Amino acid sequence: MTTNLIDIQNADVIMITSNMAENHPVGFQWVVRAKERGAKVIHVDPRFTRTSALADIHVPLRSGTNIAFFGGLMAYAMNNDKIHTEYVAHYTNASMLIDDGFGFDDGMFTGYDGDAKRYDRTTWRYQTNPDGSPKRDTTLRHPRTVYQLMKRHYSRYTPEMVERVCGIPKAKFLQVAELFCSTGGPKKTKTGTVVYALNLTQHTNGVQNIRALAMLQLLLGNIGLPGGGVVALRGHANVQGATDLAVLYQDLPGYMAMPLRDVHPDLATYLEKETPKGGYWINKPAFFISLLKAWYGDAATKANDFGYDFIPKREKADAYSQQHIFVDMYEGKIKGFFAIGQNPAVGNPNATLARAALAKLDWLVVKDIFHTETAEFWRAPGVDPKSINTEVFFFPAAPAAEKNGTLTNTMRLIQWHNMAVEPPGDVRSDLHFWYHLGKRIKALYASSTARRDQGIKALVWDYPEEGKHAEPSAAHVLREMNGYVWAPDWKDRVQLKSFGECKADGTTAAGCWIYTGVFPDEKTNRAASRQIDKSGKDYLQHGWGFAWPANRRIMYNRASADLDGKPWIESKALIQWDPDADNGPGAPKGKWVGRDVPDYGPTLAPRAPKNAAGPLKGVGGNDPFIMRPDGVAGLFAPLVDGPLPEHYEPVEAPTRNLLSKQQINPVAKIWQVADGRNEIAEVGSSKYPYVLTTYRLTEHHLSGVMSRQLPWLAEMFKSHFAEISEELAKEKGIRNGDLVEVSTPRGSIKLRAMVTKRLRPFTIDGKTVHQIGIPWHWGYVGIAKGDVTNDLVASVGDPNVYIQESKALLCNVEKAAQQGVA
Amino acid sequence: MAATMTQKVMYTDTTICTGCRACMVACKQWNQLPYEEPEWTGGYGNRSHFSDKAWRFVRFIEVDDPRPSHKGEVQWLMMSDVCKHCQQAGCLEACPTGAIHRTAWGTVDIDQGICNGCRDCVASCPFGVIAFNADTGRVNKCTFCSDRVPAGMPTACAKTCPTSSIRFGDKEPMLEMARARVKELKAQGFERANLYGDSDILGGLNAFYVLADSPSVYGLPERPELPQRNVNLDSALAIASSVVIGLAALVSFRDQGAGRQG
Amino acid sequence: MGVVTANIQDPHWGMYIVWYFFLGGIAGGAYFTAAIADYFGGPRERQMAKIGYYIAWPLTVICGILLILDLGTPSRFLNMLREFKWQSPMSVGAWGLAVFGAFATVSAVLAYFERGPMPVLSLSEADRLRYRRLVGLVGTLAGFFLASYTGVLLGSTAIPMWTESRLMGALFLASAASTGVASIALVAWLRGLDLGETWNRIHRFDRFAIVWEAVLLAALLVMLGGAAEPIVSGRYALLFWVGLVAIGLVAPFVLQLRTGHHSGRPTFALALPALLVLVGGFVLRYVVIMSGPYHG
Amino acid sequence: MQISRRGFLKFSGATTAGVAVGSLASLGVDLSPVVAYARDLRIKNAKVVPSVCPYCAVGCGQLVYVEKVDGEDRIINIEGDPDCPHTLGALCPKGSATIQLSINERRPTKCLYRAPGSDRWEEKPLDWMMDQVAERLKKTRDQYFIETEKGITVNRLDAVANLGSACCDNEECYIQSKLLRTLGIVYHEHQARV
Repeated sequence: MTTNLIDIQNADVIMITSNMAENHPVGFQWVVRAKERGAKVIHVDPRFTRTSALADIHVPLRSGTNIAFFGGLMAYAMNNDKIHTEYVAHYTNASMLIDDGFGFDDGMFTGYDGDAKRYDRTTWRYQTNPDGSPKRDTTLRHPRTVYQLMKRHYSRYTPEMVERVCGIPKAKFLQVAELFCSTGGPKKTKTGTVVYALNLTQHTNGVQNIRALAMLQLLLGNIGLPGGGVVALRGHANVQGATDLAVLYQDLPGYMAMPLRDVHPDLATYLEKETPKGGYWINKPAFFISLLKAWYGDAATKANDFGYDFIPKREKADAYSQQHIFVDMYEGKIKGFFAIGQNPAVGNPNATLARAALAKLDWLVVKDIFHTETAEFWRAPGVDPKSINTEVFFFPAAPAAEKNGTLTNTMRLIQWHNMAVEPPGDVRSDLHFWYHLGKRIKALYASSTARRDQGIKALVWDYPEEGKHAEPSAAHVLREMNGYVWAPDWKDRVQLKSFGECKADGTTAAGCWIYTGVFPDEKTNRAASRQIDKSGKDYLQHGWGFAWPANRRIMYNRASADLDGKPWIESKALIQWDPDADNGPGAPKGKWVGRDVPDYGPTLAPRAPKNAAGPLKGVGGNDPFIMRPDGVAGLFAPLVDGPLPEHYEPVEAPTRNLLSKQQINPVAKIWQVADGRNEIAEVGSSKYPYVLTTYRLTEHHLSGVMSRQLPWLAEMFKSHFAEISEELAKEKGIRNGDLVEVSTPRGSIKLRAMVTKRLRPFTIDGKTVHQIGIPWHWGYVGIAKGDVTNDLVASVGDPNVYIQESKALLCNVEKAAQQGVA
Repeated sequence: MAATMTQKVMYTDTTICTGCRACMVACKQWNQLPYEEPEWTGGYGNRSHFSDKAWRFVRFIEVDDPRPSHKGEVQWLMMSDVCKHCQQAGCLEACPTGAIHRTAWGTVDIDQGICNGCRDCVASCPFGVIAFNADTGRVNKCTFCSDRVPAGMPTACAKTCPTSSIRFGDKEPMLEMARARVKELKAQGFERANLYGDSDILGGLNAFYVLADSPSVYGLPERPELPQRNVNLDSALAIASSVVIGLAALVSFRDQGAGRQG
Repeated sequence: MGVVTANIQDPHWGMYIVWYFFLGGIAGGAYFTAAIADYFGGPRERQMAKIGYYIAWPLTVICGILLILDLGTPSRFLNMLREFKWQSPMSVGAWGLAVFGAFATVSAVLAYFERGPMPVLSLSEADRLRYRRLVGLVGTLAGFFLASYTGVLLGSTAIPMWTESRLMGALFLASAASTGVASIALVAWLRGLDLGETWNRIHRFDRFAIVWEAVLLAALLVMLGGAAEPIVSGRYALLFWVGLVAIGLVAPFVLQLRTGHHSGRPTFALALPALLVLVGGFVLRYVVIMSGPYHG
Repeated sequence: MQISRRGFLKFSGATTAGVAVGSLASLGVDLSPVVAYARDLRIKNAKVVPSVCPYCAVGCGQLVYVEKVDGEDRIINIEGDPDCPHTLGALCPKGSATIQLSINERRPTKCLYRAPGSDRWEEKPLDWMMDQVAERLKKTRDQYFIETEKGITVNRLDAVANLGSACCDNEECYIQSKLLRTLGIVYHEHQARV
């Protein structure tokens, strides 16, 4: 998230698109505080949820039509003088001119290659000046400006169209548009924030959904200001951290690309391709080589590309994601599998495929706090254990209270937790597992002279062991992530204080450059800091934990001030330029001061020309988005599926696309899986006529391992259920509490019907469309047991990140034989 | 310490309750209450009664939005129900042993060492709060965290409540807050918003509520009364009946022939 | 889903309590009937009074045992006597039972040692009779209390059917009188005692008690209105109309009228209405206790 | 109305429904007034350890209360940390139940092994398990490792996949990335998307 939960209280309008009250209840208190201060809350959700109950306006929207809705809002803002003109003109690329070759026609952007099902993106670029800089018209009038292109693009997203596509009555849409866009305008006086979670991401246009809402926020000038920003809510305790530390197929720690064979054959090419010409990422070589140094130490030398080849190279970009794993596993490509704190037998889309794939493994290692469906897949209902030859190793895992370490929360806040007690029996931390596995592997390869094994031998694996279980020191791992001046021994390693100290010459080691500063000297663990300011001056509480980067609590905060460095809104000041600030003898006066760590060159004056060199090369005095090569936010951004978000229907939809003849995202990923394990319902299917959306509940946690095994939580929601409108229930003769069978082309599940007036049918293009909702926490192990909702979900994905479409699919529901109702 | 304490209350603003049920779990956690088989309520609730193992539970109520401005829309009311710690407490009056007592900070608690399990309190609570515990043969209910409060800690439920729907504090300021909140809600169109538990109800509830709609919508009695109000009248009528029967017996058995002897 | 209903907890008062209410009523009723007859009646009534005392004393003991069984642990009954709470019928009742027990004991002892040598106290036979009748007269009040307080106790709960019924104590008293006298009649029949003219007095009194009970019951149902649903038309309706109204009130009344004047040794025709009255008294307690907490 | 013992004595002899009061003190009943009842704070001797809720990503500060029970440290209470600025001491139901992650009879505390075709788990020593996994990993790596493709060093192992976890600590994530990437593993994911 760009902002901070605490800061939500400063918003004047809050648009929640997730189910925040249910899934992030404690964070939701800041929405309640904002309401108490007079803020209005809009909740956009297909269902009326516990979030809707506390909202001023509930906007029911058919699942899978978010871009139509956001597009409609953008069109409303642009057509009704609601954009924050100066912000848009100077802080975004709205004023850039786009190549004349770029165009859009009936749902397709230029450059589509129908055979390869991909876009050639060469025309999706700026027109450039002779010096290579983009051509710009800050009046935004030039027809080739991004702004004018956007205006044309979204002119089709009229309130009437929004009503037809999303099922939101026009009057309600206009009410919402007027309310939310009241936070914009040339003379902006308010701020608004937008909250999202997997409601937007789990679609075949998931990334474009997020882009759309970010663009709306940019048009209204809401990014970087108190009470503004984008609130991204993550589901697990450490989704943010696991992503930062790149337990992800496409990344290395600190958001650096995992090398691709054909693009990055060697270090020089990697750095050349991956390092932009401007913006803060020009320092990537320092971060990347520091990473290699942290991993391979003295074995990482200039002569061997700092051990670049010790890291594998991906064969191609379209591979290795979670969904790829199970398709490939099912095809027999994968022999061994670790599921460490994850339960794909329940959590994976198309979970029947996932369980069938597990049966094809030679060996499976599961580590979790409780027994999981994944660990027990060989004796799942209907499975004959004798037929399964997979060896399974189950290791009991320790919860946070039984180990030291850090978790990075949804606002990038790194917080340390202490081991309160030793874990019981043979329970160990995952750190213990990986560390001791690494030690064993290193021992097994100790005598190898093969080239391919040299990385293992070089691997720096020197974390001190503590206590009776030889637990590796988490503090030392964190110190390595923070980085230090390279030395072979811990006693000689001097911690880096900021990532600015990272070097590209092999003298520094840093395991995750964005975390630098969390452990600035060997005695100071800022993640464990628990200082609070009670004076009210530091409302963002910089003394509590450490937020990456550089303990910054609100990102892009330079954008909270105008072109002269003064706050856009006096009451919403965050940082501002103090022209008289003394920077020491000989240095020019002036610096950024205020309530947060400036996300900017601390002495880079407003209106200063672009830096020609230095760590902020290419960034000038009015370029608040310093990670971008051009310093401005990208309204126009060439993703693999288009530079502007465009509405397409979900892969399974009850209606044709009303906005263009292109039914679905033309580059969406749809896996071909053997044995008919990924059948897709046709558009407007009569066999599967209802929209299905899946979601979570407050009282359970993801695949249920950490909730369905806990008596107090299992007791809260024991029976698996499907929420069904009264109208549909009447049509199908279903009563509240009946056992029903919900089916999709992938499978069917039985569960209880919860008939409720909180779900209502939509009117889509004049036709009634029913929608049902099913939470997905249940499985066959635990106190609370039930069928696996993800058995219904298809193996389809967003083309940028391969996230599945579990928020919008088609299903059928029928009353089942009333036996065994739990 | 306890003797000098001011009156403590819990003020629950149901209009900011998200029904997350953290209060239920926190109560179970602090008071170490075990699992109990839930019931299917047809909605998100997992029970519709208090029990010896559930001293708090959240009621989920789906209704038509009470605001005229939201006519035709659904509203989902949630309310975390608990012992009201009445100023005039039926359970306390009924208790023959003195196990149920008023604490120094004004709440009603049960001394498990004294309770003998007669269950008169169970029948005497107009809110159905007290429940019989078959394992101990005694009765249980919310203690108002009578171990935490004297130590200066808020009740476990109030402390954990994410939105501060449940607040713990001194009576007067809390009541002020609640009254102001009712005004606010009325201004927002909740015409039937009310403070449930001011001095008009059982002399004042020490766990009081701001409701968006009428009490009965939440399953609360509109005008609960102290059950023991009946004792005097019922006794008088019983005495009258005794007199009638006594006279009848006298007339029936009077020794008319011999007159009174000895 | 929709508007939820008010919830009142079930106190789980089961058969121990039903029997306690029933037997406590008999004890109280038998005692006060006996004591009044003893004091105001002639010598023939003294024999009947002795039966009443002999019934009251063991039943009191059984009542105590029932309460202890209901509480689970014997020592817990003593907790009832830690305090005396005027507004708590449970508290007053516990004390009342203890007090009644004292009277019943003294009366039973004095009845037993009516004639002949008496241990410990050396009272003359005449004194014994005088004290017995005086103790009985005062103890009558305790008998009235025991016979009726259980109804007052129900009325002071929050259970809708009970809390709306102002006449439960009065009704229980009437029922206690008729079951008390019926039990005396039954014991007399079992022992084949010739009570002579007293039989007619017993019948007169019993008929009156039945009528009075019926009047109170009718008044109660009117007062309860809809709250009486469980017993008049709901789950317990059959038991109520057949077990109580038909068998417990109408039948014994009619039978007694048909029996007419009687004296001398008892016959089964005398015992039958008594038996029916006892059935009715039990059904009354059972139906009232069970139906109160019953929801729809 | 609560009657004190003094008040009660005043009522002696009075009746409404016929109670005459004799002395029951002779029965050995303790009639002393109820003593003021105060329960002990069960955490008053506990050690307090700062922690972080392991459920969602709000990252609520927690306080873990630890007490020695039978000579061993045992968690006796977990509640929100009132100082935590973004949560102010609150926890949701999951956070409030955190103690049952540790204190839970359903919790396995031994390593389990399931042989091919078997219908049951077998308890195994931790060291044996670690050795077995290291051996399997090496064997699979040695058999399926790809050193070069199209003349480019790729050092890749396609035959082993890892699903790490957003439930793991940063340190755990970091060293698994470090180890597994070095072994050549490219199927390396966590549940950011599911």
